[in-house]
Amino acid sequence: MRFNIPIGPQHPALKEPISLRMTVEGEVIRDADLRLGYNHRGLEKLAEQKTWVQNIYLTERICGICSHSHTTCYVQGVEKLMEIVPPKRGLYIRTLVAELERIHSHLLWLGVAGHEAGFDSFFMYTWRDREVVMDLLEMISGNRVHYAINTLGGVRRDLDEGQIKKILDGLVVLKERSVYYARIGTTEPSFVARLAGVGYLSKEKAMALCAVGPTTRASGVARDVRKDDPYAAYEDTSFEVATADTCDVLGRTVVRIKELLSSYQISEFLVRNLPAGDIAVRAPKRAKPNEVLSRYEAPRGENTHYIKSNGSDKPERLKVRAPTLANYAATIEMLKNGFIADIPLIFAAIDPCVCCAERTVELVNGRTGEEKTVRFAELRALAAERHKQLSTKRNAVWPL
Amino acid sequence: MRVAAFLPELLRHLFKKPNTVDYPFKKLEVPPGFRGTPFLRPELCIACRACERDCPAEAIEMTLLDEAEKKWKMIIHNDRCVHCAQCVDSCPVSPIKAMDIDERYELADFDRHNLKREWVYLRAVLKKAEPKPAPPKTEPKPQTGQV
Amino acid sequence: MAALKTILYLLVYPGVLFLFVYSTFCEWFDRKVYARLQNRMGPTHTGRFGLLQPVADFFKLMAKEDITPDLADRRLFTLLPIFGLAIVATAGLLLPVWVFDLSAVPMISFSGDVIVLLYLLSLPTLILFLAGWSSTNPFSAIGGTRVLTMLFGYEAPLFMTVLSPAILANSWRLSEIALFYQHKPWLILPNLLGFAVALVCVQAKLERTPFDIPHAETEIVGGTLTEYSGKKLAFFRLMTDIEMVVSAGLIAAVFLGGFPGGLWLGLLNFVVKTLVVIFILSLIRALTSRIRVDQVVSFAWRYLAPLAVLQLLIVIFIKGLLL
Amino acid sequence: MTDQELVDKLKSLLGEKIVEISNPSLRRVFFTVAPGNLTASAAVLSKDLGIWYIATISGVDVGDGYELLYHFGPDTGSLTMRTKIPKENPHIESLCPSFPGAILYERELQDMFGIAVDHIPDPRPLIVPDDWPAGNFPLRKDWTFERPEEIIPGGKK
Repeated sequence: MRFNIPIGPQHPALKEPISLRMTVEGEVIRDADLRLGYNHRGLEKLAEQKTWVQNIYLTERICGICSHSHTTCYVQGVEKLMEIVPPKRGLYIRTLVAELERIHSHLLWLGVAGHEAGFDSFFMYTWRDREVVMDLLEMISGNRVHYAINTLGGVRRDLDEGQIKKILDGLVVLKERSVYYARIGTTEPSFVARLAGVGYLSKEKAMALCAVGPTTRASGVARDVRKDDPYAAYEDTSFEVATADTCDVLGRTVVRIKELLSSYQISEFLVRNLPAGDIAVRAPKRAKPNEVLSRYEAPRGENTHYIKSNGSDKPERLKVRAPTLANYAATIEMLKNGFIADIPLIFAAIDPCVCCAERTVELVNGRTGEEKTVRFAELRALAAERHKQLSTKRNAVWPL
Repeated sequence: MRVAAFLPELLRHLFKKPNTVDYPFKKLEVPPGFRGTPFLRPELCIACRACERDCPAEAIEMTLLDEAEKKWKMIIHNDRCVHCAQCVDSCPVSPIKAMDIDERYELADFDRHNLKREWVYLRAVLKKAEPKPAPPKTEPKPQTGQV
Repeated sequence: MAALKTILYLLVYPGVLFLFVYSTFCEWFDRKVYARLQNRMGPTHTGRFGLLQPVADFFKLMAKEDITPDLADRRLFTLLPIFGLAIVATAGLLLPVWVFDLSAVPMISFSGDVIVLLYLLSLPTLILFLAGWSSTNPFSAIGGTRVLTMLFGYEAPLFMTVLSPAILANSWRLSEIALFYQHKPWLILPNLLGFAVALVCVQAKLERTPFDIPHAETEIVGGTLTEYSGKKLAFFRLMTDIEMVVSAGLIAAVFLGGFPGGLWLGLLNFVVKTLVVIFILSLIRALTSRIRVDQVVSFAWRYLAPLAVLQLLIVIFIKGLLL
Repeated sequence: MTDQELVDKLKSLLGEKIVEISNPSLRRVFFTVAPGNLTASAAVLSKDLGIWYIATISGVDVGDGYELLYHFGPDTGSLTMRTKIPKENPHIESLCPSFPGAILYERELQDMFGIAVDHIPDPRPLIVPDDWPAGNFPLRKDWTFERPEEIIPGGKK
């Protein structure tokens, strides 16, 4: 018996709205379809009406988890357009925040994977220890999520001795805990049974569908922008590109844990070898007409910004390609012939980052199976109508 | 593969103090330099409008009330503010910034109108020769708390 | 007088009221232990130590809007939670804690009540399946089929392990089984393997991690209970809580030597032993991740069923040689 | 492979298909082809140069036409293929035969610029809702929007 089940736009496994339509046969998925746009905020259009400085904070709000990656990608592109070179200390701090962000994002992912697999204790413990790196980031930048440490020409805040000591102490704790979680995550039988062999994506398919980040690296493709196209301070650091060849969710977990460990190594190097000097140079208000392609290895994969300037204080065009979009085609491929129970894990394994803004909902008429898209105002009218028909009238008036 | 690999860690924490904070009843301390709520030191503001121009959320609104007196009004819309502190960076007054940010983070309110903060003031004039009058050490209260 | 006593027996102690109070307490205990194992606080604010939180949840749900899907069979949809609650409450009456006198109340304690209790504990599973199926929601339908699929996995091992102490005690009556082990406590030891298997099976019956597959919220939203809200959901939650108490009581009665000691001491025994069982169940819940439904069936038939058979063999061996 | 080698190789493989080629900074190569040569050039990139990764497709409204930039990712950095199509009846051939992963970006291009992609395997809208009014393509420069006045709910003014 075949039937359709909708995963999303609102579903407990999804933290952000996206619609996956699954055609299932018993417990097995036969076909999957994807629908985006539930959170389209018209950001690329909006960027054309904001100044270079304002756009830093706009790009920061593309995503909450990888807020630093989008600003860095944007800022280093604009710095090239404006022909300014940030000082070395600024670049080091920028890279340090980037690596700490990668640590927090991967720890978050570990917890989410545990939660999607119903392993809530793992989730609670990884997130408890993630607070260590969140506190470090808050101490460095003044905020937990939107660090806003980047500015055109460098960074906005400097590190002092006390902070450096705290970062080093925090890294020791995090490293020890990550090693422990790596052991738990790869030895607890019920958890491994959920990860191993699930969401198979062969190397050929991963390459054909242009997947990025840990998704491709778990399929054995050693591709990392930090290594291939070093930006910021990565030229000075040395690290291994983490790969796995199991091509499944377990491989993606292993890749992320390896990246965590290499991130601790990179952060420690950066903090210990922090060069002296300024943290930023002054940026001009305008940029000459030019174009630039900026790349950045976000925790979820390659992040690409194409920026075109026209000589004014606003960009002519800002094209943003977030890594999650690139992984969607591969996700559809991985979902096919999997189990319903594996949907959240496979979908979570690309570490999706969809971001939220509700615009429309789909209503399926139960009797006819007919679907229609309803705007929020219509939905409220429908709700009000139903409310009137209720036998027991409520007296309370909703304040909105 | 080890059955019950997590057991020692779980049992170890059974009688330990919980790591979570009983939030609305107990509060965590924020680190120094935390970006909370922006405020204005009206006696220092030279009305250059740099903060208004650079604010990404258009949360700062400045209007000239009286041309002759150089009387200005600034409204900070805290319901739009994204707490990026770009206004502090843009403010050219130094060493004490006219536009600054404090560490308050509990801004929730039932009415968005209560989140506006408003200052009516005369534009400060920068004096180059003599050193600045010692700015008040205490946090200046908003001049008009109510709207 | 006898009628009044019966009504008191059914409604107050050990009937609905006591079961309500004790099962909400057990839910609080389960939640608190689960939270403390995870280094969290758990319920804190409603009542002292948050003791009243499950009660508050129950009454909150009772006050919520109650929606029946257009396409669902309205009568079945409404009756199922009430049936479920009635069934587990009836099962609760059969526990040997309130029946300390073997000769009294023959309608509550009789030869073969362990079978009836097991049967009554199987019915909530069917109720959940029907609830999922009658909701006409794809998530509920999948949840319903998962309930049944799992039933085929854990039910046979559970029956075998619970019946093996009965075979050793040579009785099908719960209070007699308990009495037998009270007289010969060392005979509890050969049943330890069965105790472990029964704990895992009860965990599956109660649909708790690693077997919370029928209502795995990250996969199929609320599973069987997706469409339930308001009073009906409150009844289902209460049903699950009472089911947990009764299952824990059954395990304690069969494997841990019952609840000797008359009215008060017996009650104390009951509370302590069920809480021990519930603590172990919470520990299993915190220790594992949810597995897939096909893994449940293969796990049950590859490990649980052979172990249950082994337990039966041990019991028969001991009975033949020693007794 | 250095940038110069990549440029030389492109020149020898594509010949006069290349209208213009530049190497503005380290690991960034931009080259321009005519819209008619697009698929042929992409096939060369994927077959002869072994490039499998397409990062994205950027569309730019440049006034007298649409500029399309196909950002490829060879192992050595970034390679961008540029083409320009007129504003009247804009359409372009799909790159999916050579780069199956390009489909998401081509669908995005259709939604945002109204550029018809010929022979695309799945032409349904990806980002805009199904009832999006026809003929509205947000990233064209002539598409403007009115920001509605912000109404703050609440009692006081």
